[in-house]
Amino acid sequence: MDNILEVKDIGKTFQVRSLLGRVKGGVSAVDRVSFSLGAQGTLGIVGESGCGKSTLARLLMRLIEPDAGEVNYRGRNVLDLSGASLKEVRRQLQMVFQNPYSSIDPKMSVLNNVAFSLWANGVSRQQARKTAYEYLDAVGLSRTHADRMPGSLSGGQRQRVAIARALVLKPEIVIADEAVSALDKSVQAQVLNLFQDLKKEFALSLIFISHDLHVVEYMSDEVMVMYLGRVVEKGPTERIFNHPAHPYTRALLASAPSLEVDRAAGSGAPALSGDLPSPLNPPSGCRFRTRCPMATERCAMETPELTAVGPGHQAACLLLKESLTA
Amino acid sequence: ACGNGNTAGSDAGASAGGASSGSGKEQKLIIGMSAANIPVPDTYPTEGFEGMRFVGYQLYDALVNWDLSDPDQPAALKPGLAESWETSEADPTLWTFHLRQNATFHDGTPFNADAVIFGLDRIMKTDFEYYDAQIAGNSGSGLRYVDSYEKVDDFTVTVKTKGVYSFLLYDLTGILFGSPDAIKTSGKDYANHPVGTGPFKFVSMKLGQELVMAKNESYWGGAPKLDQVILRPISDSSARLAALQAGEIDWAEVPPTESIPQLKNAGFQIMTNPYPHVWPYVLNVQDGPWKDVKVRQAANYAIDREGMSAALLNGAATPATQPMYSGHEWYSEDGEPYTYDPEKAKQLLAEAGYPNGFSTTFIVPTSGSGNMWPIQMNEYVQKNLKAVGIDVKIESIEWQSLLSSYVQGFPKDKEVGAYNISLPTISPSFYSTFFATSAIFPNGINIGGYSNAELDDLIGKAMAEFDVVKQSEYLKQASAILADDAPWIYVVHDLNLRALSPKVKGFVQPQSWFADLSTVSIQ
Amino acid sequence: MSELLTIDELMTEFSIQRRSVPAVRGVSLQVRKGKTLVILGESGSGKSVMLRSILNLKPPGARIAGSIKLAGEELLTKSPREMEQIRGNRIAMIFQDALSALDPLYRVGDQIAETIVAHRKVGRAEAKRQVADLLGKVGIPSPEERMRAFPHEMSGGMRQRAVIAMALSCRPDLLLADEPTTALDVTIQAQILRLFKDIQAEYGMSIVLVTHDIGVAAEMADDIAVMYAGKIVEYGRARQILSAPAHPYTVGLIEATPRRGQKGKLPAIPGQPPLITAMPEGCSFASRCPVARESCREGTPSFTRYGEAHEAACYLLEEEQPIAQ
Amino acid sequence: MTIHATTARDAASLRPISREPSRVLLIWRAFSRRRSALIALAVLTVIVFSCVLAPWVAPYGPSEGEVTDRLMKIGSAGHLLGTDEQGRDILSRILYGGRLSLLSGVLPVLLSSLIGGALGVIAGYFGGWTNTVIMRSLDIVFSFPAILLAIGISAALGPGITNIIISATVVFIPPVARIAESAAKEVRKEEYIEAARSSGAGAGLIIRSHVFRNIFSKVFVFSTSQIGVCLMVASGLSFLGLGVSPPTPEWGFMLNNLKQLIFVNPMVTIVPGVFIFLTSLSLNLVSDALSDALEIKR
Amino acid sequence: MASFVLKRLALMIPTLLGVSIIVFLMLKIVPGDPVNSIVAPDASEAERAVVRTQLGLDKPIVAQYGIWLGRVVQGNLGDSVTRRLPVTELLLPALKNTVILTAASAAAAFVIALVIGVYSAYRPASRIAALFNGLSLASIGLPNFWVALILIGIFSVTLGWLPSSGMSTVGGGGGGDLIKHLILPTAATALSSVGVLTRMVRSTVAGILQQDHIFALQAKGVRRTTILAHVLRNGMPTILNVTGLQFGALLASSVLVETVFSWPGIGQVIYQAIGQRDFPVVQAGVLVIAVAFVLLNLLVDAIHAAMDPRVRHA
Ligand SMILES: Nc1ncnc2c1ncn2[C@@H]1O[C@H](COP(=O)(O)OP(=O)(O)OP(=O)(O)O)[C@@H](O)[C@H]1O
Ligand SMILES: Nc1ncnc2c1ncn2[C@@H]1O[C@H](COP(=O)(O)OP(=O)(O)OP(=O)(O)O)[C@@H](O)[C@H]1O
Ligand SMILES: [Mg+2]
Ligand SMILES: [Mg+2]
Repeated sequence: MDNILEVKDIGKTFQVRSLLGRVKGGVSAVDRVSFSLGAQGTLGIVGESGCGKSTLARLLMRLIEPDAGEVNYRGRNVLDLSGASLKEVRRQLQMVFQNPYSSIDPKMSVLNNVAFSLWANGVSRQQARKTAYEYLDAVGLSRTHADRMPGSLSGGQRQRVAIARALVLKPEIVIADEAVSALDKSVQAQVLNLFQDLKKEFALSLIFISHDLHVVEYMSDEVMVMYLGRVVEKGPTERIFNHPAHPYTRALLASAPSLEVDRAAGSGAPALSGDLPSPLNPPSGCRFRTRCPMATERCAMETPELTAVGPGHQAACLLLKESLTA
Repeated sequence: ACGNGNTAGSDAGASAGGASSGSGKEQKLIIGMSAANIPVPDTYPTEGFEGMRFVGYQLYDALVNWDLSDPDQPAALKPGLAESWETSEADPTLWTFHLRQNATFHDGTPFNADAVIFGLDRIMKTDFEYYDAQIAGNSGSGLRYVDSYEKVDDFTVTVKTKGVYSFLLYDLTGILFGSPDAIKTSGKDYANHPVGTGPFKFVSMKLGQELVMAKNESYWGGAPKLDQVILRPISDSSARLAALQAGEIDWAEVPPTESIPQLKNAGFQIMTNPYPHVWPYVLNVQDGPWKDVKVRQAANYAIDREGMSAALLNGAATPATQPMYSGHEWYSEDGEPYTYDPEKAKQLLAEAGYPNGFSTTFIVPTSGSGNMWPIQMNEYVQKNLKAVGIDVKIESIEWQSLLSSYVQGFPKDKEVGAYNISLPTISPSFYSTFFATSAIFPNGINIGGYSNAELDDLIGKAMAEFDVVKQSEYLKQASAILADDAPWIYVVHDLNLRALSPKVKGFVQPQSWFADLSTVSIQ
Repeated sequence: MSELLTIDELMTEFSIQRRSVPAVRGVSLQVRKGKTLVILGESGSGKSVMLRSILNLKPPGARIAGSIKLAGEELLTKSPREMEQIRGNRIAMIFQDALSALDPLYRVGDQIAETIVAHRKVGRAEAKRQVADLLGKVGIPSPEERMRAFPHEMSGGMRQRAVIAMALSCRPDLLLADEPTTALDVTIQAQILRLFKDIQAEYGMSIVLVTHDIGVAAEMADDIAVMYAGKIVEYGRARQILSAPAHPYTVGLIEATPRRGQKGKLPAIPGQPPLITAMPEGCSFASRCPVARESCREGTPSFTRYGEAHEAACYLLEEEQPIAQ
Repeated sequence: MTIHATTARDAASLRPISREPSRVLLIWRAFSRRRSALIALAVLTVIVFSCVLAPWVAPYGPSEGEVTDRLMKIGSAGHLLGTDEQGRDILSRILYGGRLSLLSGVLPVLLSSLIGGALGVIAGYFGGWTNTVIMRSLDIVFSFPAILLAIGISAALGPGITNIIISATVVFIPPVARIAESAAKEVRKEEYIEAARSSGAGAGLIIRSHVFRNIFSKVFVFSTSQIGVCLMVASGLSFLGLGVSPPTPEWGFMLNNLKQLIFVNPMVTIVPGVFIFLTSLSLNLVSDALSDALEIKR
Repeated sequence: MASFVLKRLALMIPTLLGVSIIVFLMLKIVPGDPVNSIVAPDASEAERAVVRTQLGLDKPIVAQYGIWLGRVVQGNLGDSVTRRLPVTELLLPALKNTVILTAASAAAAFVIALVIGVYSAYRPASRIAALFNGLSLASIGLPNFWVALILIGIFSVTLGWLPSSGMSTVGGGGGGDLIKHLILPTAATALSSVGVLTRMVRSTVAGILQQDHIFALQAKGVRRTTILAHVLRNGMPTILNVTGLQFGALLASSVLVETVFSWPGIGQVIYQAIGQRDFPVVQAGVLVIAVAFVLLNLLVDAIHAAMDPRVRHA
């Protein structure tokens, strides 16, 4: 499996300004994140709210400009491109957003919402509509839906429209940023199935962002766990879920409620105490140390790097290194 | 009955007029002015002629005053702070004024030649310590012909004019004298503590609200009957009417003409009298259709002056066919008698080569003192002219803008046939400023460019003539020419409408802009 | 009597565009003393409306009918004054979104004290002390300081703790919690759920917990009521429902949730729930039900009882047809 | 392309939703549920139509009449609403005058909505410096109380209906721009804008096809509510003598002319006032109902 | 809090500068020469030129602006051309009078709107609310100068209850007298604001009543008065904000009402000064009003910040 997307050390710090426009500080939203995405593979990204998942997605799309790093799509650094060639590459990366109520334009018909992407790329109105019909069909929306305004669609249907809109440009990579989080469980399953089907149908590579561990596990081949803008662990799904290396990953898994009737809350590893620290002023060293049940003094001094803990499996924890070297 | 009104505690009046709020005790007159603010009581008050009327001539005197006692003839000049004057036979440009010896300022300082020189220096001598540029700007035109002046003795002053100029006395009515002491001590603040020689003394003022004046017991012309005169600025005519009807004021300047019958019925006194003032259109006679005297006469024949005066203005104006009104000594019986004769107008137009009429633009004011009800009146004229084929487009602008634009002459970039402007005609210099060839724009404000050698000659003669009767004769002839030549469309003379509460007694409506409050009393 | 709260044929109608639209359509339930009832259902199924109806909280124009008995006392006939005495005192409520449930302009401590002062005859100082106690109890560090914070100055988990402290302030018999963890991250959710368990153990109160997350239900519930389109479709002991669901909807819901290690296709429930303004005839689930028949589109299925405390409303169960899993 | 994913079948079995009525019809339904709004709309329609059709429906010409017939009472034979100070039929003048009055109420709002809307959208969409420059400049204009600004502009440009329209337009730009700006800012945050950007659409296209559409109803509702206000500002300016040239009738101008008569012949004076009032009330009622129908909270 | 206000003040400076430039330029493009309102109509060009120089009108525009601004910053607003008084002496009393009238109107409008608005938000379906809604809409549609005249006609001329003009009885004064004179102008001025404010209060309060924390309050079992207090406090920033804007509108519309009631306020002074091309007065007057408006908004912001911790800490 060859990689079609290689991301190297990408980072973004948002400047926070005061009323008078002075820079008060920076939110390190994404910090030196690297990963690669195999052709037709699915990379799952999990993490708590505010850990930089969406920012990462937007950086890949160049919806916001990164401070550092590279995004290599089929060997070309997207960040170096501009103008027509950027537009060309951008078509290959499309995104499906979280909120079904804001992800499609409520004042445009369903069909035009989908066709818009094509107009923006210079396709004639007529042709765009025709193509849009086909894609709506592909996501399971009939012609009767096509002429309606989104107001009368349910959340699940809206997400289908959003997916159709992303696909209509024939991208190679689709980034789904919490695309099912807002949906009801019964509908969520429909959309997850749709993703699976379309992925095969269109030979897509998928970056699947979610805070729901079960969903990520179900969807992904590889998983990347983020905490406060940094990658703490990544590797094949099975390994991550069955042999989590990083204390944070373990805590996440333990916290997720399961369907096993008799498992009492927090009966696995101890649930994490405390809250996420402010990203404006992240902890020194290992960012997780303030909530880590095993943290030592060293964790405050040194920033852990990702190190291999198994085949294709890396984690960023000083304690692991110790246990490995020991 | 008025006589004992002055004495405090007249119990006879109290029972009779309980409702008239102790008028027997206090002689207080409240005047609703049409100005939006109270006039600043310096020696040249603000708010135009209304300021002069209610503040200037109440607080101050000029060397020469207006005689406002006879309602049956136009106000004449009478001695003011100067008891008498003469010009020398040898040098008609040298005037000698003999000052009144019994006049004192309200602050007790005497009035004398020094005060006159001080007052004149204040507006003539730019390097004088108390020179006041603004007062000078305001009164400048009154001293335009004055070349120099000099104190002869404590009560004699001489003035030298720049040429033979018999109109000087009229000009001097606008130069008022304040107490040099007061001006020196108050400095810039003088307007808040004005001191004159007039029949009333300044008491207090609240900007925008009221100005209170009190009787000057020791007025050289005899103390007025009123104890207090209070001025209130009420610019909106309906509001003035309401205040009068509600009893908040005793005297309302120009109430809505429409209210005359109603006010009369309610017992209010409606005061009207002709006075030297005219409401005309100043025509552009230099080019365009108005160059032709026939066209100008036609327009003058086309206007239904009676309809406007009687119906539209409810009798608050009289028809005007020349600058002066019938009854004024400068009015001429020989001038063209402009009746309402549309047929004749059409005929004249046809003769002039405009059988189908023409169109033109008039610039008119939207309001302004002396303009009465300008928009309505202009609409009326517009309709009259339209009836004979003259299609008038009215461009209405605000009064001050109109004045600004008037003195800049007729616009060059567009056709304007006339300016509608209301003008006082109290001084004979009126003839020279508006009609003399020498005053044609840009040398003066004869902006229409009217020129008539015969008229110029008559004006010259009048200016050099010191005999009032002969002078009037020249001016009368000038009036006749102005009627025949019709450089203006004469429309109406305003009648100086005012309404007085029934309890105001003794007021005589003079044939003048000004008003004598010293005879007024409250019953 | 082991039931603390008994709801019978509860019906809540809104007036939408001058039409009376029922959002809760005849719900009957019991809440056992000291136990947790979880109400499970999709968005819009009427969970929140039902919960608010228990406290007789309704927008203008809404109508509540049926019977709600708290320890035998009928609540629906009580006067507004009497209800004020019950709310926050005997029954407390926790709202879905802790941020919007707190008044942003008041200090958190003052908002908690408000409840105490409303129901207990205590002075300000005493109320303050109690607030600090409560905040400590729900696990907020340095409560003395934290009570002076404004809601926006607290993190999501902290706010939810504060809201819980507020609900506990009068030691209610019954705690109504409307999706108290939906807006929170999993790690925080785990903390809060544990807190619920701890306080229940300490205070012995009954809890009604609303959620759409079966995982949460599995962790928390003694009893479960599954709600669909304004009705309870299945009700019973948690263990029974989760291990052997009876109603096709419950079955679908459980299966549509991905489990650990699950691959392949998810058995999704097709379609979506009906709108309350356009309720179909018959069983409201019929149009999405994989085993529905023509007859399901008429009438209303009644409850069929399973064992000791498990019932479900489905025609097929009435006919004792096994439901294919 | 023929794909038949299984999920497509799932979706096909979605509960069929009957084809619902168009948006316009829905809005109309919600709107017409209010009786007051319907009445107001009817009144407005009658006023607007009879004014537009004045030459055909007015009993007299706008400047016809003899001064001898002046100030006839309301209900006089042949003069339903009486005659004015020149003896002209008031009803006819109201109808003719309505054309300018309505124009001076509608046109500035229309123009300011276009200009202010565009400025607001640009400021709101681009944010940053663009926003600062545009919005701060408008703040400056907004710092001048509206009527004063209008008086100032009218005084500067001279009287006349064109100048009233210009000054009223200037006066109404900042509030519209504010509405548009805040709406555009909101819209800017929506995910469909990001989606559009990621599909490669430029700012121009996004503004044209997404932003305008989505702020339209807010601006529209605000604007309709401003027509009444604008009518009043315009007539206020006319009232101060900054308006039309005679003999052209216009309501504020008529009111100004007849003002002198208010304590003499009040009924005649009241007519133009009543028309200004009726029109602006109807406009407000309509706009109010419209905003509810469009489900916009103000 | 103090730093909040200071920062806001700093942000106002560009706005104020812009305002001053507009004020200055506005008068420059007004046709008509201020000289004309000083000299006699028949004055010669030479006479005019003298006055023009005295007024500094012969300098280049930028220099005129610089000189003007420099003096303004020092509090010297110049002298009135036509009234020969320092502008401050003319404007400050007038401003005070306008503020009295405007504040009375704003306060009246605010109180009435609050009561009616809150009532109709609580009882949206009631007949009284519908009536109030109709009335407030109607009041928005009433031209206030026209209402002013009608009020005078009824209450002064016909009934004789209240004075028709001015702000004090001649020679009189005192609080009672002022209040008597205030009633009609206040009513005429406040009218349209009552409508706008009522509707705004209603929609704001209705919005707050929908919010979860109000439900939460109810669920806590606190008194209804306590809930009302929460509702009002939450609504107050919005309500005050709009009241502040209305205050500006009232300030502006005072021109019309002041004329009708001969209220010696700044509107009249400015209007008259525009007519007379009294540049210094117009410039200063408009500047003063604009600054007052900006400061008012600052005040509203400050109150908002004082009431809302989220804003304060932003
Ligand atoms: N435009 C921005 N300006 C400043 N800070 C930002 C901006 N966008 C995001 N952030 C901050 O960056 C951090 C990461 O945000 P991001 O939205 O990427 O998180 P996330 O993992 O997607 O969270 P969620 O699960 O809530 O969507 C957060 O602390 C957020 O506040
Ligand atoms: N005030 C109201 N007026 C009209 N309809 C309402 C009102 N409140 C709720 N509804 C409707 O009642 C139905 C049930 O709503 P409810 O909030 O109880 O759902 P829920 O099960 O709590 O959903 P969620 O999981 O999204 O919170 C919904 O269709 C909702 O639109
Ligand atoms: Mg995100
Ligand atoms: Mg809910």
